[in-house]
Order: sequence, then structure tokens, then C-alpha cells
Amino acid sequence: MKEKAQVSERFREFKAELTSRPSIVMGMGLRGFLRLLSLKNQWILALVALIWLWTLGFYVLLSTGDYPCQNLEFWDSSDFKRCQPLVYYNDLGLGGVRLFLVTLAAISSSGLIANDMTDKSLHLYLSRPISRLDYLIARFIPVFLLLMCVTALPNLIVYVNQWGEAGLEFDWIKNHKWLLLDILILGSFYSASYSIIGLTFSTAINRESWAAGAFFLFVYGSAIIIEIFYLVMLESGVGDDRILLLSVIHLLDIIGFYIFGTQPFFTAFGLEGIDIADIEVFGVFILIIGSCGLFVNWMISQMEANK
Amino acid sequence: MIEARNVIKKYGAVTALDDFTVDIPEGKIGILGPNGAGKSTFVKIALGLIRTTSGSITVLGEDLDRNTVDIRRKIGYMPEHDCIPNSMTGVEFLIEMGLVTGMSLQSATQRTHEILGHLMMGEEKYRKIEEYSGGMRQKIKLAQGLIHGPEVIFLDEPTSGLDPKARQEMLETINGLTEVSGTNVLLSTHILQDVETVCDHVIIVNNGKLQMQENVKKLMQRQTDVIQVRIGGSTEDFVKQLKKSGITATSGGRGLHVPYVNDKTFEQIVDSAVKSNCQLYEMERTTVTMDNVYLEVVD
Amino acid sequence: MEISNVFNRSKNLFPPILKDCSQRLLVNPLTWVLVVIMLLPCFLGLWFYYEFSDERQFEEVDGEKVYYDNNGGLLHVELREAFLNLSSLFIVKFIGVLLAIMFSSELINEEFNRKTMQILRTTPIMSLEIIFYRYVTGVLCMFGILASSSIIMYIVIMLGSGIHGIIEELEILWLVIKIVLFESIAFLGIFCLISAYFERPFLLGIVYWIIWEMIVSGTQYQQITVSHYLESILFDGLKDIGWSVTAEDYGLTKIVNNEVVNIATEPITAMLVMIGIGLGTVVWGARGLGNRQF
Amino acid sequence: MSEIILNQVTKNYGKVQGISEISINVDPGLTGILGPNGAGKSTMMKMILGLARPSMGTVTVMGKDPFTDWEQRNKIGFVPEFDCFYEHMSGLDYVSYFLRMHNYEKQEAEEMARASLSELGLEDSMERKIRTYSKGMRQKTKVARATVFDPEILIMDEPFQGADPSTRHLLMNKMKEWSEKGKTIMISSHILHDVENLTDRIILINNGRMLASGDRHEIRKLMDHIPRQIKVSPIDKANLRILAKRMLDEEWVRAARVDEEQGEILLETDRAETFYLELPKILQKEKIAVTKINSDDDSLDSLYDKIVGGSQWK
Repeated sequence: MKEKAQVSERFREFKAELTSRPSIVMGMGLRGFLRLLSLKNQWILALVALIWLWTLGFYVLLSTGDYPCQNLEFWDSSDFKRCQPLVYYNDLGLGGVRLFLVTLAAISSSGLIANDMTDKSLHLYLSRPISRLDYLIARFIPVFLLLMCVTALPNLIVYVNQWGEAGLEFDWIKNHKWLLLDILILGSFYSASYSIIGLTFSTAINRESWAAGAFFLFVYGSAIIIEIFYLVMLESGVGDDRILLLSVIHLLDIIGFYIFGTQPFFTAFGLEGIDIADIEVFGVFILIIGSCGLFVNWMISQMEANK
Repeated sequence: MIEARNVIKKYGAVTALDDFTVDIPEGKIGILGPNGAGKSTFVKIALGLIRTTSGSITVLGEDLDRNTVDIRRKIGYMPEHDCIPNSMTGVEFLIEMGLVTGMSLQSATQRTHEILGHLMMGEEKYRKIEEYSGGMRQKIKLAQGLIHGPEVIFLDEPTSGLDPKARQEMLETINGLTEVSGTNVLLSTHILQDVETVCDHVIIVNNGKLQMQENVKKLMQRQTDVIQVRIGGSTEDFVKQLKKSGITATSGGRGLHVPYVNDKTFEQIVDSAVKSNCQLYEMERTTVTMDNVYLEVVD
Repeated sequence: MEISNVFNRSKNLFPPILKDCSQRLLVNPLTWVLVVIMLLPCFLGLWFYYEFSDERQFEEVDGEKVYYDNNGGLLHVELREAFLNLSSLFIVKFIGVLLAIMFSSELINEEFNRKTMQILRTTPIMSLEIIFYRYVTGVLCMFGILASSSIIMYIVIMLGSGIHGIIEELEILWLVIKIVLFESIAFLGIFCLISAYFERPFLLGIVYWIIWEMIVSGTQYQQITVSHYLESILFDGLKDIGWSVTAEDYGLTKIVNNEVVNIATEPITAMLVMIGIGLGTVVWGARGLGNRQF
Repeated sequence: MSEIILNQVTKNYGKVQGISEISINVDPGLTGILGPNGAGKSTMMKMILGLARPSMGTVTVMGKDPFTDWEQRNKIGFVPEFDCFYEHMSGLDYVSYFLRMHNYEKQEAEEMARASLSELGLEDSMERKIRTYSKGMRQKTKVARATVFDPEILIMDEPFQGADPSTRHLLMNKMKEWSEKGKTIMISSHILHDVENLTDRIILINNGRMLASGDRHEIRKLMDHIPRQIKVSPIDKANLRILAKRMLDEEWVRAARVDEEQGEILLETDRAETFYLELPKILQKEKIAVTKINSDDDSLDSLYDKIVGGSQWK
């Protein structure tokens, strides 16, 4: 049979089948996350590896020595692997990991909005069928996931390991379900806060490297200044614990301790016990995060209105 | 296609659009107006990027007040300024834009290559955007607006900064767009000849108000009472000969302007040319140009 | 002929350049960041003043209060050392150089970036005039800022020793102001030259400063650095005031045949050399600008 | 004598070619410089302004070398393509600042700047900071700065870019006015239509080489090897075929096509001069009245297309 000759259009009419908004946003977020983890971003990968090594190394080292632990009811033993390592998780999150965590947040979040603003492709994203909030969420997801990778994930591995040591019994998980929840909440809390602050800096300073530097300096500079100030005031006897709320790191740490329900104690100087009302802590936190969100939203709405 | 009813938009004390009412038909529409007349504001409102202070606007039969975001599935937008990331390749960027619009990866890829083929982009589509020339960047910008097969595409100054050849290509592409795929085009530009060559309809905006809305073909057929004549050889002889038949020619722009009385005038011009032994390069009754219309309306 | 023309023109050229350039320099936020950093030690001085003002002892001489510290030493003698160290190490060697780099890049390189230099090159003036008036404005601004900061710092730091102390040590202040003036003249000229020839004056200026001034200035051949002449003026000035200082304290020595030799330059020579450096670099920079292709 | 003379000028920036072996004389009046992006238009202008020195050849402006002779620069005005502002100044300050550089007294400079700016329609906004200006206002300020000291030669690089049609119209009128005063104006633009409206004298550059210069009709005449298409439309449509047949009798008419719909005949000739001379005579003899004799080939668009577009390899 001979086929019929036919001519077709060079460029045909096209109607795309489009997915819903949530899936667009999720897709954008996931692609951004994968791009952050791609081999081009060597620094990010190196930092992630460093944090993982730190966490797991900490765990392995501590499991041999004695570490303050609250004894479990079932196993009457002071062995680290058998005790409820609340303090461990806290120390881990607030010790060495903290430095790398902020650095990682600074490096990974700084480019996301800043790059879009410098090459002005933000306008193109905003003219797509997603709202401004959708765009922000899509830019927030990659950093959030990346930070989750280094906050919650290693701790979960430690948790699973402990469960394994305890004989893989379901009862163990049942008895420690709050610990599991705490690990997840702490991880997502840190990730969310740092990514929101990082994105704010990325929007405010639309140069990638400067934004990263400013974020790092802001978080650490304020922490150091306030810590010194706090010490000076403590010695002169007129100290007020509320001053700690002015530093982002300390604020987040205090809330972190609340989440784990341990006695708030703090900083490299080993000061113990602070006296601040819960409502003040959470009030300041909500104020900071809220103003960050509003600021980013305002900046982007400015870009829409002007040229 | 787009209906605006009494749209008012204020930025603080500045009124960008002032009781703006327009009914834009389908096809290729040109929007003209001076800087700050409210063109970009109107385009941004129609895209749902900014909200009106008061008034209603309907795009493709859907009310924008209720549906600012999803309407953009049917709209493409090509901004005026350079706004494409330098670090990506052309293909990567277009696929990303397709995905952000909500297409699946397969259809986005397929569509990207189809559009780039249509825009005559060859191997360079795999190169980084930073290596692109002005014309190619402009093409990528156009392509990203077309990627999801929109029913309307807004083009904001698509030919600015392009050299004549690239401009020609761009205009031809835009012209072909409606013919091939039935996309409606809304073209905002400062170059009036672009509107003349591309558009079916023209809208002139000034001070936030609609000044004129007219069919371009009809507009261009309006004739003036001047005959443009260009002569080789001795122009003086020719003018003298014309004077003998009672016609005074004035020199204008390029060549001579002869007032049109009736069709007899043409014969007299030809006669004069023969008598003064001149070459007659050009003889035509001039028509209205976009320049005339624009300046008449705006000033 | 030529020179009188240039002179006649100067009354039309200089005022607008002075006005515009000084405005640009003084409105620049970076200048004020540097000024604030420069004045930070003052707050330290104030703090010390309030902290220890109760512990000072004083006796009245001719109706003036002369302050002593706990050990019976004159307080203003101690404080003047603090002031001198702060100004010679911090203001002259650190902030002054940064300010010079910043000013020269703002005055000349920024004009390249904004492309106003191309317009200036199409006006009927010589490139020497373009660059010289800017240089003079820069020197005036820089000297003004550094000198007034020095005065503020002097007053704040010497406040601890009362009015008497402030009046007693004015000579130190004049010396610092003199050094600051010559520093402005020499460094601004050098950095203007760098700005006129190269695209990245910040980077090159700091490279010049670290590699040339910091490393060479302590060695055998230190006469080729500006720092040497600045130190010479300081050293000689202090000797004149009557301090017991040695050339070794200021690194103005070199070793010849295992002997330490004093190589401090005469202050007059040093001043002339610095003015020479300033003018020479400006003329050289103008040549570079005149031959520059756009 | 020509105001601007370029003699075998070549300019390389490092290894990048700017222009090569360009020789032109520019007389007083308006001259348009055309060419694609990166063809070397700006380089040529900078040469004339004395901002760059030719690698080979000589540039002479009013009898002198512009690179070294800075004293005659007050006779040359320059409107650059790029923005070149002190953004913190007002338009008035900006123009008078540069007037002071031209050695004018303060009072005088301000008055001149005011007059020049209001002539260009910036009366209301000249006290505002340049930072707040729109694109069109910036162009006007640039033009005001370049023309305020009444230069003999005016070099304009893309003066219409980004300007709205009213601004463009205003600037064009000013340019025509100045050129009638006997000034030499060189102007480059991507919008051929604007250049066509302004002047017939053009210089065409591509890849650093000059492809053509002179009156565009003259240039077209030199390109007679490319046949020319001329449209003729008689008043009476019945005459269409008769005229076409008659024209084909002449040996210099190569082809004729009748377009009934438009009511015109498309004639193709390779001896345009003869055609234009003989056509009126034939029309008179045959008693055919026509309303239009016109050729699309005559427009600058088609000329540009023919020269820049295809002929490099011929």
C-alpha cells in the first residue's frame, strides 16, 4: 500500500495541559533542592558532609564515655546507648553543628531570590500562573529541605541506631515517641527559621555573595555582641535575661530547649538557667519571622509595580 | 479579547490610569503612547500582576478580580527589559519556564524545541544565554512567553535595541504568530512603523485615558492633498513648467510637494516632466502615516 | 600663553568641580562608615573617662586643675601616648589609606564607570585639568575629614586630663594634623595614578599598600615608600617637642656592616618629596588619561 | 572643504576589530550612519571625537587631528548611546556643569542651560534630579548638553533609542533645524524610517568596513545590476493591460506583471535612468493617466537589505 502524501503545519497550534498550582510549586521546590545538591555547589556538599560527620562522630565518641543522661525505666543502666539522650540531641544541635548550620543556610539561601532579582527573571516567574506567595514557598522549599537533611536526618539515624541497640522492639519507639517527635520538630523549626531569615537577606541584598556575608555577619555578629554584653551586665549585677532575645541564635536556642523540655541553659560560657516568660520568647520569635515574611512580600510587590 | 470598564489605578498621588475604558478585539493590537502614559500599567493590570484601584477588567471572558492567577495560563508575557538568567542554556531556561507554567516535562521539552525551531535557533540553543547576541536574547524572551501556547501574548517593546535586520526578523515572527497558531498579540512599542507593519488595530493611550482606537488598514488608506514628486535632472526647469500650468510646487523633505487638486494634476506633472526632459522617479499621493496620526492625537 | 590660559580657565573650572566632587565624596555612605569606624575609639575614651574620673587626683596650679593618676604620674602624659598611638597606627596607617583608595576611585574610576569621563574628554580642557582639580578636591576633603576627626579624637581622649591637659599637649595635635595633610597629598596622588590607569583601583590599591608600603617600609630600602617619609616627619616632630624617642622605635634604621644606622629623612626634605610625589603622580596620571582610548 | 575627513582609518582594540580602512568625507548637513550592531559605528564616532586614536590612517576634523588638538573640542558636540549622567544632579545642574567646563561664567552657563533645556521641552522638569528622569527625558538632556554651546559638528549615537514618538519628533525637527543652519550632524540609528525622514545622505558600515556612502538614490543607481521594480497604476483600470503590453515593447523593460486587485502594474527594469526618462513620454503619447509611479526598491529599508543583507559574498 502506498502512503498518502501529506503536508503538516510547521508550527501547530498548541494547548498545553497544565497541572495545578500546588504541584507546580512542589516541582519548583524539588528542582531547586536538587540544584542545590548538584555537583556544581561543592561548598554546600562539603558542608553537608561535614555536619554529618560531626553528628555521627559525636555520637560514636560519646557512646563510650559517660554522658549525663536520664535513665530509662526499662534498662537501669548509665550506658549512653541505653539512656534517653535528651541532652545529647540538644548539645548536638547547639554545639558545633550550629556554626556549620548557619554557614550552610547562608550559602544555600543567599542565591535563590537574589539571583532572580539581579537578572530580573523574577518578573518572568511572577507572570506565570503562580501567586507571589507560591513563588516564595517554592523558593523556601529547597533551603528548608537542605537544612532538614542536616538537622533532623542525622539525629533520626542516631535514633534508629539506639532503637537497634535496644533490640528493635516496638515498645521502645512507643516509649520514646515524644523523643522522635521532638527531633522532627526541632529540625523543622531550625530549618524553617533559618531559611526564612536567609531568604529575607537574599531579597534585601540582591547580590548573592554579599547576601551570604551579611546573613552570616548578622547572625553571628549579633550573637557575639550580645553575649559579651550579657556577660558584662551579669558581672555588674544588673543583668536582664531578656537581652538574649535580641540575638537570633540565642532566641532559636531557647525555643529549641523549650521543645525538648529541658532546663534552658546556654552559650559557651556555660551559664545556666534563664528567666524569661514563655510569652516573651514566642512573641519575639513570631515578630521576627512575621516581619521577615512581610518584608520579602513587600520587596517583591515593589518589583512588580515598578519597572 | 480584553474589556476594561472605568479602570482607575493610582500609585499614591499619581494617577496612572484614569477612568480607562476600552474594548480590545482579537487579532494583533498595537498600544501606543508617550512614556508614563499608562501603557505598562495597563499591561500589568491585564496580566493580573497589580490590582486596580477601582473598575473591572475582563480578559478572554474571565473576570480578573476573581481570577488573577489562573488567567495567566492563557497569557504569555514578554517584558521590555533584559530579564533572562545568564547561567542557563537556552533550552534549560525554556523548559524551566514551561514547568513553572505547569506543563509536564515531556511536553515542555517537545514544545521548547518546536518553538526554537520555529524561531530559527540552531545549535546555539544549547549554549549559555550569556553568549547570546541581542537578537537571540530577544527571541528567547519571546519563546518563553509562547511556551505554554497562550491565547494572548503581551509584547513590551520587542524591537528595542535591535538592529534593522534583527528587527525585521522579529516583526516577521510576530506577524507569523497569529497566522500559524492563532495567538492574539498585544504590542506596546515606541516605534510607530512596527505598528504599521504588524498590527491590525491600534490603541493610543495618553494621560491614563484612551485617546483613539482604530483599524490600522483604514487609517493608512486616508489620503492627504499632497503629491510627492521626485525628479532627476534639472528641478528648476520642472518647477517652471509646472508653474506654466498653474501649479506651485514646494520643496519638502525629500523631493517636491505638489498640491492635489484633481486627477488632472497627475497628467500635468507627467507633461511637465516630459517638457523639462526630467526623469520622474516618484509620483504618488501621500497617505497618512502613523506619525501624523499619533502626533495629532497625543499633542 | 598656554599657562596663562589654563590659569584664566581655572576660575571657571575649579568651583563646579570642587562643589560636585566634594558633595559626591561627603554624601557617599562608605565615607561615613569609615568616619564612624575612625571615631569608635573615641567612645572608648569617653567610657574610660566616666569609669575612672573618680579615681583621679588633682592639684590646683594657677587656678587650673592638673590631674595625676594613682601612681603620681601626670595623666596627660599617659593619655597623649594613647592619642599618638591611636592616630599614627589607626588613623594614618589604616583609615587614611582606605579613605585615599576610596576617594581616588570615587573621583576618577567612578567617572569611567558612569562614562562621564568620555564626555569630559570631549570638552576643551586638558586631561591634566580634569585630574588635577579632582585631586585637589580630594586632598581638601580627605584632609578636612581626617583633621577634624583627629581634633575630635584628641579632645575626647585628652578630656580625662582636664582642660590643662588639652592645652598642654596641643603640639602633638598639630603634628598629627601635619602628618595627615602630607599623607593626603602623597597617597591620594598615588591612588589617583592607579585609578587613571587601571580598572580595579580598590584591589590594586590594597595590593600596593600591602606589598609596597607594609613590607618594604621596614627594610633597607625604605626610602622608596611613603610610609618612611611620614614616619620621618613624626619622628622629627616628636624630637622637636622634646620627647625622648629613637629612630629605632619608628623603624627608621638600616643595618650597614652590622651597625645600625639612622636613615631618618630631614622633615623639610620629606615634605618636599611628598609634595613631589603628589604632583608627579597627578601629572603622570593625566598623561595616562590623555592617552586613554575609549 | 569637508569638515570631517577619514583617510584609510583602521582601528583595532587589542585583537578585536573596530573598523578597517574607512575613507570618507563628511560635508555639512545631516548624515546618517547605518549598520548592524557591532559593525563599528560607535568606533568611527569615537575616532572623530578624539576619544580613540586610529591604529592606522588619519582622522582630520576641521583641519586638525582631534585626538591631540583638544582646544577645538568646543566645536564638537557628542550625544552618546549610553547613559552618562551624574544622577545626583538636576538636569539644569548637569548641563551647566559641563558648560563651566567649556569655560563659561556661572551666570552665563546657567542661562544658556536653561534656554537650551526649555527649547527641548524640559521646562518643568529641569530642576528635578536626573535619577527620576524617564528615558525620553534623559535623551533630551543629553542632546541639550551636546548642543548648548552651539557646536559646529554634532555626533549623535542612537539619539532616539527608548524615546517615545513625541520626543523623537521633537528631536528630529531640531536636527533638521540645526542642519539647515549649516552644521555637520552625524547620526546613527537602528530605525531606518527615522533616518529616511531626516536625510538622504547615508554611510553604511558592516563588519568594520564601509559598504556605501553618499546620497541613497545615487547609491541605488550604482547598484543597477540588481533590477529595479517600479509600480505604475493608471487611473482607468482598463488601461492596465494596454500599458503593460506597450511597456514590454521597450527593450529596457525586462518583465511586467499586472495586479488587477491593487490596480497596478509591476515593471522590472535594469536601466532605471532610461526608464524614468522615457516613461512620462510614453504616458503622454499613449494618453494614459496614472496616479502613481513608485518603487519599493527606493526605500532605505530595501537598500539596507540589499547592501548589508546579502551582497557580502558577491
